[in-house]
Amino acid sequence: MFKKILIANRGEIALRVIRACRELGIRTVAIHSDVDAKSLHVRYADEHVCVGPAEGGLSYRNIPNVLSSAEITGVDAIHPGYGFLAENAHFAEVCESIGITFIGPSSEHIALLSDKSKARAHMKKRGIPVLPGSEGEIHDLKEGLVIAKRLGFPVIVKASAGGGGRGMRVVWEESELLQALESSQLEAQNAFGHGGVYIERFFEDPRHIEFQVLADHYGHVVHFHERDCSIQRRYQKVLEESPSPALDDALRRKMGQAAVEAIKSVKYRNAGTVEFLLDQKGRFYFMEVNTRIQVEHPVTEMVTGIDLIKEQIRVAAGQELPYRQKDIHLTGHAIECRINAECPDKLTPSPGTVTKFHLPGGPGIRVDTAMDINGVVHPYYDSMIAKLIGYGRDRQEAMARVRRALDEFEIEGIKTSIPLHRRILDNPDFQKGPVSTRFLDRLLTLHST
Amino acid sequence: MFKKILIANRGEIALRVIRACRELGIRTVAIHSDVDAKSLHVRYADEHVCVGPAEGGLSYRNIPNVLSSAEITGVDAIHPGYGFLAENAHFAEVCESIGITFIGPSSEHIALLSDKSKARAHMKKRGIPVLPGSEGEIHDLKEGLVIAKRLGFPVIVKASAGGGGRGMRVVWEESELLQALESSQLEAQNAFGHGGVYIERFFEDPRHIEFQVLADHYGHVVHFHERDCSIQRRYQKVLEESPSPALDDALRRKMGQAAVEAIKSVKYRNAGTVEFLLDQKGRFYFMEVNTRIQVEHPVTEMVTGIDLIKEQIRVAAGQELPYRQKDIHLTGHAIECRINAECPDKLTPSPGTVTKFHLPGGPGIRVDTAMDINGVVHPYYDSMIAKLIGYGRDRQEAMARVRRALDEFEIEGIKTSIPLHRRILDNPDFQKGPVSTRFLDRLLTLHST
Amino acid sequence: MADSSRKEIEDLVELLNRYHLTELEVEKKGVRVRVRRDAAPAVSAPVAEPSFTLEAASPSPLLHSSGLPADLGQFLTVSSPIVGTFYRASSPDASPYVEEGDIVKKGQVLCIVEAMKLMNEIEAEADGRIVKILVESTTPVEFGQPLFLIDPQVSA
Amino acid sequence: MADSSRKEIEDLVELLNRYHLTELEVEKKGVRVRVRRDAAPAVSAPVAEPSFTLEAASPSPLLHSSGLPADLGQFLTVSSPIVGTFYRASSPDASPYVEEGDIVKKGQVLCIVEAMKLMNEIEAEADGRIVKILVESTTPVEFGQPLFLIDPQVSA
Repeated sequence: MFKKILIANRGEIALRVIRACRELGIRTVAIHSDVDAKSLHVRYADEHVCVGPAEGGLSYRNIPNVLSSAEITGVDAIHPGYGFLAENAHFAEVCESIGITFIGPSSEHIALLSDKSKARAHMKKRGIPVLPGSEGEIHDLKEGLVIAKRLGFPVIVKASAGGGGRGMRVVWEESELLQALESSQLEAQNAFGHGGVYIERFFEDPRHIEFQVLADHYGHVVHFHERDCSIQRRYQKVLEESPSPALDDALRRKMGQAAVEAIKSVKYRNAGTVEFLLDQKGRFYFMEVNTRIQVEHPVTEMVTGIDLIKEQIRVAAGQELPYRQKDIHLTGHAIECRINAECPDKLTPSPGTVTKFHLPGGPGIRVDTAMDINGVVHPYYDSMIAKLIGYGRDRQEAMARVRRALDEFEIEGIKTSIPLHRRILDNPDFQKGPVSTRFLDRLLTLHST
Repeated sequence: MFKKILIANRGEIALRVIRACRELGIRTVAIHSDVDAKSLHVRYADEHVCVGPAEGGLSYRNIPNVLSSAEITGVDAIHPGYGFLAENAHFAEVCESIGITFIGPSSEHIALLSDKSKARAHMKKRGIPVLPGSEGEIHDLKEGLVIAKRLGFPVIVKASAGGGGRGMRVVWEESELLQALESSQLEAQNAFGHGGVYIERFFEDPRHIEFQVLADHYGHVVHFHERDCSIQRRYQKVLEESPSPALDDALRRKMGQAAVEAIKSVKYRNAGTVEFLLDQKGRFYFMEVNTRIQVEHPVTEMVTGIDLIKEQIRVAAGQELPYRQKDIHLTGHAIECRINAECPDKLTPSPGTVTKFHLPGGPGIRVDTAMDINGVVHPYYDSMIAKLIGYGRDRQEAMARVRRALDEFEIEGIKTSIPLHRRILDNPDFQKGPVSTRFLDRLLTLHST
Repeated sequence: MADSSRKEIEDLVELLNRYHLTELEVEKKGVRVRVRRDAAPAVSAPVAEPSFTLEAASPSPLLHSSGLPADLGQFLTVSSPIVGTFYRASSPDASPYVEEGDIVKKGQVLCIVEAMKLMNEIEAEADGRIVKILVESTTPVEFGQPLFLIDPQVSA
Repeated sequence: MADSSRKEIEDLVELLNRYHLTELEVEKKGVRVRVRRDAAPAVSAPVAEPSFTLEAASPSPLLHSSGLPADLGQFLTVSSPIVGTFYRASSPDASPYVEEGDIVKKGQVLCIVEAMKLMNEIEAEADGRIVKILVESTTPVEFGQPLFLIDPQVSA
């Protein structure tokens, strides 16, 4: 097992990894930018190194300084968390080359799976259902029309280099296709410097279902069932839960098998997430593999009782998985609310100093946060300041616990997304069961008109 | 179901009940003494009534004021928590007479079971093993000698009216018995105004094992397995865990059956705890029934996934238990540390104002507390300010999590028992497994010499 | 207590402060103000912030500064010693025990606080004039809640 | 940073304060001290509390108040722009680039910070005299850690 691990991250995930290390008896090194010198992840680490000024590119993403920190502190391994360097194949490669274990998949896996068209082609070849669409980019209207007709309208035009919803156009009928192709290409060219677009079938009310997987170095792969991440605002996950109210046991088994197959087919190792789109008819399609631990991993930990960060570390240290698929059980229900520092109902972040920070507690409540009273929300970083996770025997109890914990959670000095979560939990459609990825945007549109 | 519940308590247990009520959609009324006006249990209740000055006897134990508060706020039920009026048969009786549900057993059950000699006689008649000893009080040396010889030395002389260790004498051989009887009688007479004593077999290294039970109004009784409360300091519980490292499945089943039988034999209802003494040879003896929810109930909630306070409320409202014994499973391991405001290694309380209160968090950690920054520890009440509960897949993980959470828990302005808990968790004997109720006193004696 | 009543109590506190109370402690959002004047006569002031939150309770007609005599620091507060329901009269048909402006004797019954069907008579602790009745009849009251202001310097 | 080093930095701060810095902000355990003197020249002071906790790091021989010239406010701090290991010489056998008391020119190499097997030369940002070398050779340094104090008013 490792003796000392450097955590190449900040905020709640850095603290999460420190907690796992403490429980395993492993020493920790925190890195931090100069403005983060007093952060909790620094306070709770055994050692800490300042790696640069506030901007992430000059500090947390600064590969030479991060690796120098690892060298001068003599760590065996680096945990990248999520974001920053977590899916940087080059960083993983350099770690490998200097003999420091990157706690995650190999650099080759990151490279393969971060190229979405490559990953899609690979999975399709293996017989895993992928979203129906064009094979590569579309070059003219005629080509687009053939594919769109084959798929059936509505279709969606997407930028190859896209992200965050930009360069996307939904096309409801044939006559709209030309304009959609042109405006999408133009927007993509302006936004990403590459105007290539492709076409996929458009699903009006899809659900975002993802499976947590873990693979050791000996070919063993298990999944930890699903997370439903359909509550999104402008393509950003807001609230996640496990199990999904949209799945029954048969579908859960089928999707779980597909997830394991996807992971096995690339000889993946360590933790990963296989994301699927689930349509209203219960058909699922592979979207992508996230080659990192995810923000929403705690809901899986709550319902399976397994500490995924500790498992990541054990697997990276070469330990064999101590269980098989049949040993992984879903018990109860968990819901996670991402608490962001932001003005409610808007997307604008709310940086500032936290003057009051009273955590909720009691049965079934877990809070993952590196925020504290007098803590500062910096404009340089992600605005998520806490994750509130509620666990109960069933969805009803999990909802009730999260709801009362939101009322207990008192944060002053900054605005937060707590009111948004109250609205979601008080919504009858959400309470009833499965909703689509468009649920929240519709709810907010209704509100603003 | 009830519409509104008054919580006749303060501190963490009052907040615990408020949380359960919120999750059930029941309105809450807090009562408080004048010095507690700003306590968290007051802040989080829907309504609150000041019932008297600081001293508990004039406020939280003031039956007329508590019941008037219930009347003027129009509640359906009263939850007594633990301590104060929780085991006051008269209070339960008055509640019954004015048509307010007392969330707990009937006044008759409280009366029967709070008289330890009656309860002992009752259980013995039913074939439940009780501690070997005299039938009632000992009046002279001759009578004592007969019994002591029958029991075999060592024996213990106890005051009938005793408590907290006073009036107790361990007798190792025949020649010591006379002096022990006399001094015990004298001490009991001085301390309690009643000099009656009796004799029991003395167990040198017993374990304190208790079973949580729940009975509805329809004759259904289930137990939620055991709690090991052997970590005590001068007869006060300090740290509790479930399951007990001293029990195997066969013994667990046997003791659980005895606990259910004890409860069924008196037609008990609502939550209760059957306490047993377990000797080094795996023999167990009924000690008493606690007719209330207990401080240490969270460890049972963690390993069974069942919210005992909500169950208490449901059962009191006349609902049938929705599960049977076979549905109650033990999963994982939980440890609770009672965090007291006290000077470490001493028993002296440490009242004052809390100037920093940083809660631990992350996976497997639950904190039940009504303390907060700027909160005041009053000298009038119990010194317990928080319960830190750690849950893990096994005892090893639970210990590791509690241990790291103790390091995260930052409290300033008062002294706490956190260092004491660190010492317990770092002790190899404790880490290895079962210890006796004398473990902690021995540990502290070693330290002080 | 309703917000409007709370506001009025704060006005009262301000006035008490102005008119030379022996001791006054106000704590709010971490700021504690403590005023003391040792030469003045002892006054029983409410010790804790009244925190009764019965939604059914209508705002008590607490005193307004405009209607107050100048020497407020001299007044005695009669507080409820128990939790119950405040009645100004012995029965719905009877006339109230006292009205504002009445001169009362020490030991005279001022009101009833009913608790558990028992009628508890609350008596004046000193001779004086009823300056203000702070709670409406049939209103629930908690321990320590101020009921009357009495001016002890005016006696029959 | 080891406790003894931290203590010395606090001494330094105290001195800087005594000798008329334009601005100084010290925050510790909720107490914030801010000192400002507008007439003095700008000085680059360490912005963040040095927080390096390498156990292996021996206490740096930071300046002692006794050895300091009076006009401390005038000094420039040369900080490490990267994370790495500080070397005063180009090789174990070579003599150090500079010694305390040396006069240096802007652009002159003062030390090496080695990171990932690369030797990064750190140069003087201004002409002046080396007043103090704050870190021992072969010691790890973090971003922003002060390495030298230079008195820019003394030049060759």
